[in-house]
Amino acid sequence: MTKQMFRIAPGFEEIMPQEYRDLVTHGPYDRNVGVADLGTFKELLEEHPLCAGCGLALSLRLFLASLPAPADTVVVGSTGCSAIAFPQVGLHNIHGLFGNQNAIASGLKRALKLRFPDQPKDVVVVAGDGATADIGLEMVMHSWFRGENIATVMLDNEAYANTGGQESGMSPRGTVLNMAPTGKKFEKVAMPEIAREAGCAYVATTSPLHARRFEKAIRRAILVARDVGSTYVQVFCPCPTNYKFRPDETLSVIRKREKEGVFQYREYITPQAQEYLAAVEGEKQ
Amino acid sequence: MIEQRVARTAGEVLEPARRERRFMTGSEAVKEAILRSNITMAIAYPITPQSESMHLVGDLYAEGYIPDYFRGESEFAVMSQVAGAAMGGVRVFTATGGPGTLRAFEMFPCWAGMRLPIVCCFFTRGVNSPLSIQPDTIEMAFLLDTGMIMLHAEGAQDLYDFTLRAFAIAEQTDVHIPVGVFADGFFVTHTREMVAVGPPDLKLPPYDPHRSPVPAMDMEGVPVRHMRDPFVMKSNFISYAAHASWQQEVMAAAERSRKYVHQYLGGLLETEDEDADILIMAAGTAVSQSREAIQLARAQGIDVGLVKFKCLRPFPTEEVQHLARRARAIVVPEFNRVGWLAREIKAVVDDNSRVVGAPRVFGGMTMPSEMILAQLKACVPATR
Amino acid sequence: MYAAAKVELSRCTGCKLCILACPDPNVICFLADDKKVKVDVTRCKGCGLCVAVCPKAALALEALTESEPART
Amino acid sequence: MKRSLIRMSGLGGQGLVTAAHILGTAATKDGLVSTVNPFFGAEKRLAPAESYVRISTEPIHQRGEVLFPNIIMIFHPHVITLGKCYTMPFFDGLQPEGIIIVNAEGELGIGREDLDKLAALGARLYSIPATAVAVEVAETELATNMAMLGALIGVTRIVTFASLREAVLERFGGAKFVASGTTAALDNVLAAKFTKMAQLVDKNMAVMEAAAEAVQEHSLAAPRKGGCHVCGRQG
Repeated sequence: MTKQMFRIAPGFEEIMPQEYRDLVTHGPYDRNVGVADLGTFKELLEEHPLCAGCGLALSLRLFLASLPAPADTVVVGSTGCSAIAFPQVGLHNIHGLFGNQNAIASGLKRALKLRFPDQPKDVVVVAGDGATADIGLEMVMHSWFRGENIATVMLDNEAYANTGGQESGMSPRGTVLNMAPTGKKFEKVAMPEIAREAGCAYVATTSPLHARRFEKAIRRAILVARDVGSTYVQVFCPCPTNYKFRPDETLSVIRKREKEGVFQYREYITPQAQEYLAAVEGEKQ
Repeated sequence: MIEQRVARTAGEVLEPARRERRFMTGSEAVKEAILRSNITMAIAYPITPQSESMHLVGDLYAEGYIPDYFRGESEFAVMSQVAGAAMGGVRVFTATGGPGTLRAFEMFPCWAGMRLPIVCCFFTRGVNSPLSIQPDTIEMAFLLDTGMIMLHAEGAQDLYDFTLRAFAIAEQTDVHIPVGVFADGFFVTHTREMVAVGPPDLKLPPYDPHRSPVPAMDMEGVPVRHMRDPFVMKSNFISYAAHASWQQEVMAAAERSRKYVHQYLGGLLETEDEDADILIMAAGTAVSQSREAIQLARAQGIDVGLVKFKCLRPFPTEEVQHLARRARAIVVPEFNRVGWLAREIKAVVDDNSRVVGAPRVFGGMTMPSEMILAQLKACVPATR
Repeated sequence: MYAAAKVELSRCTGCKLCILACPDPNVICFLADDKKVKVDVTRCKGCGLCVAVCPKAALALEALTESEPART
Repeated sequence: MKRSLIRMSGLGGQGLVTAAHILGTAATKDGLVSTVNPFFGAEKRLAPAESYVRISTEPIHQRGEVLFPNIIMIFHPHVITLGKCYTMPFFDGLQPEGIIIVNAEGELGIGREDLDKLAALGARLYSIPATAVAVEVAETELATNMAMLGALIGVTRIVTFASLREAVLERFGGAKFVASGTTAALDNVLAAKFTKMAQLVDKNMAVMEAAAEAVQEHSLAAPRKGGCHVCGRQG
């Protein structure tokens, strides 16, 4: 996309909403901005209805600021809290159904590859833990088996938050949630390991606590997906509403897990992806 | 691989100057249609009695006629994948049937709501437990209200023509909703008959995403608040009103397709002796069985005509009302237990006690013409 | 009764940690000339994450009053 | 209008689908109208399978199973003896003066009661040791279906040998044929047996011609010695 596309026709500036004008005058398209520049440009996400202190919302903000080419990025989402925020995102984004996000993204990416062979169009899946590890796992894994050129980002808030806090495959063992009234009986689904075994070229776990590290994982995942193969980033972003902590504790909850060693930052890169990243990251510097 | 030329108009492919007659199965007729359809992608998943058709589409990919083709992981996934591809702005094709249709079901209303001009063949078969792989059109009852246009092929010739023409109907700017092309499993897919096909070196003009009433999801257009269901995540009057009007718009798109169904299929239905005392109204294989029954009935002096439904959505309401006005009885033979076609007809005609929802055959049985004849005979005393 | 974050400008060093901790977009902006941050109180949901991360205790949650300036 | 409605009953793997395809193709090459369709369950070898061929001088509309055939071809004795068939008994629906051709060596396994019913219909019953002919002439029992077709021609001359030859060539001659996975696997076995396509076609034609000669009619009349099996009266 060129910025020309959404420029306001002369004479119509007055009737366009302020948010749109802001996006045109100082939005992130075609500008090399990142999370370090947050606060200095108009973000792609407009006011969203997610809860105060939402770790997922914070992750979405950081995610959108991390995109290597926002003007050519299409996001495929799924049912869940992130789907409530996505109608307010200044990108083409698709809400298909619950769980089929990686299937839709597979078809979309292939179509865009055929239509725009010389112009990278980044197709990124952003979905919750329920959509990724439970109801959509089959389609997530098969997109990886096929090596689709898409990045999959799981916003792991460890529950079905949008429907009122039910246990998901990513809830920690023992957690008492709706539909797990005596506590969850099994461990978090080992998604990073599954991703690696399923053939992902790049796998990372991260959290919004460390914004720069978060940005690096997202950028790497998207770049590797462009040319090497499927990639996966798992973002730990706790939910104050359903885990019943104060909204200002979201980041300290992550820090606590980090200290306990329960949550770890990990990165797995195939040699081919490593080589690719060395080339593109070297280019940048 | 035959060097293909893009036709100047769709009509060159849909109504070719010359046709070649070949002895082929319904599955092969699908292949022949897809060969001339200029699709960009096809995605497949096996299910009897559909599998052969998508094997053959796969062969077209291997030969270089289709740029991309793969096997998805389930029907739900495949229907999602073709949706993704269609949103990406390309012409796509897939096929399924029976349990596959039901497994994928959640996507069909989405296709319509997303205004995707996907063409999908449905090769009908039994879906209920106990398991059957045999012909049964019950899945069509479930699909009647998904928003898609529904065409029902009688035989392999229809299947070839309808599949090609489905693209022309689906992709009209004022329509732009999915078209399901239905054919009875085995009776059509596995039956070999003569089919007249156009020249293989000519294909449809390509799909133009810029003529779509909703933009392709390719970040080549204005991105702000750009979602196909933009307001439903809000809880206010305007969001409900937007959702409601969107649904009406999808229904209106189907209504607007009528003129194209007339243009490309010559009407939503076809008739033979429409002024007869008794009318058989049928779709799919039931039409074929009825044709034989009518010959037998006429030999016995029974005055019977035939109404063949080619298009079930939109439903030819006015046409049926007009045709029914003089008929003393309307016999509706069906290959399913629920009698959805009889239901549809009863809902629109005056004095619907004239509508006989029989015979009905299901569970993989065939429908002998004699069975329809018996039903026609039973109508005679009442009509004299 | 709503609360929003307020900045005590004299304490703000412009480290931007609050901007990276806020779950809502376009709430806290960075004033490049002053090297300080500014909160758009009409967008702030009052979660307090910025307050929690501020190393200089330059942010605090305050109740919004009726006379709060309308968003421009 | 002359119309032949043919029902082939046998077991999966015997080549009924292929036989029906070749017969229907040959009919169209003779300028007749034909439709062909198979009917089977979740396909596997040795399960019941049927194929239907309709041949006419006029358009054919009716689809699906042939319920009222005038020709029935039984590819395997189990159709009769074990009821591996979609109709019970195997000749259910046979039209008056219909024809039955059974692949059998020796006894056909048809009970007296059924023979009487066939006699009442004015049916003609034939047998052909199709598998034996196939093994003898083509050295493979996979040509049983060809022998069955040969027997049919021997009895009815429904299509010409010239058209059959063309149809066989088309079917095995490399043109892509839509076959189920199992049939495709059998095709490969065949291809390995006959390195040259022409040889395969010749062998198939030889099987058909031999079978056309070997087909034998069976009398449906009750054996004289026992007299009428219902009333016991002699003569």
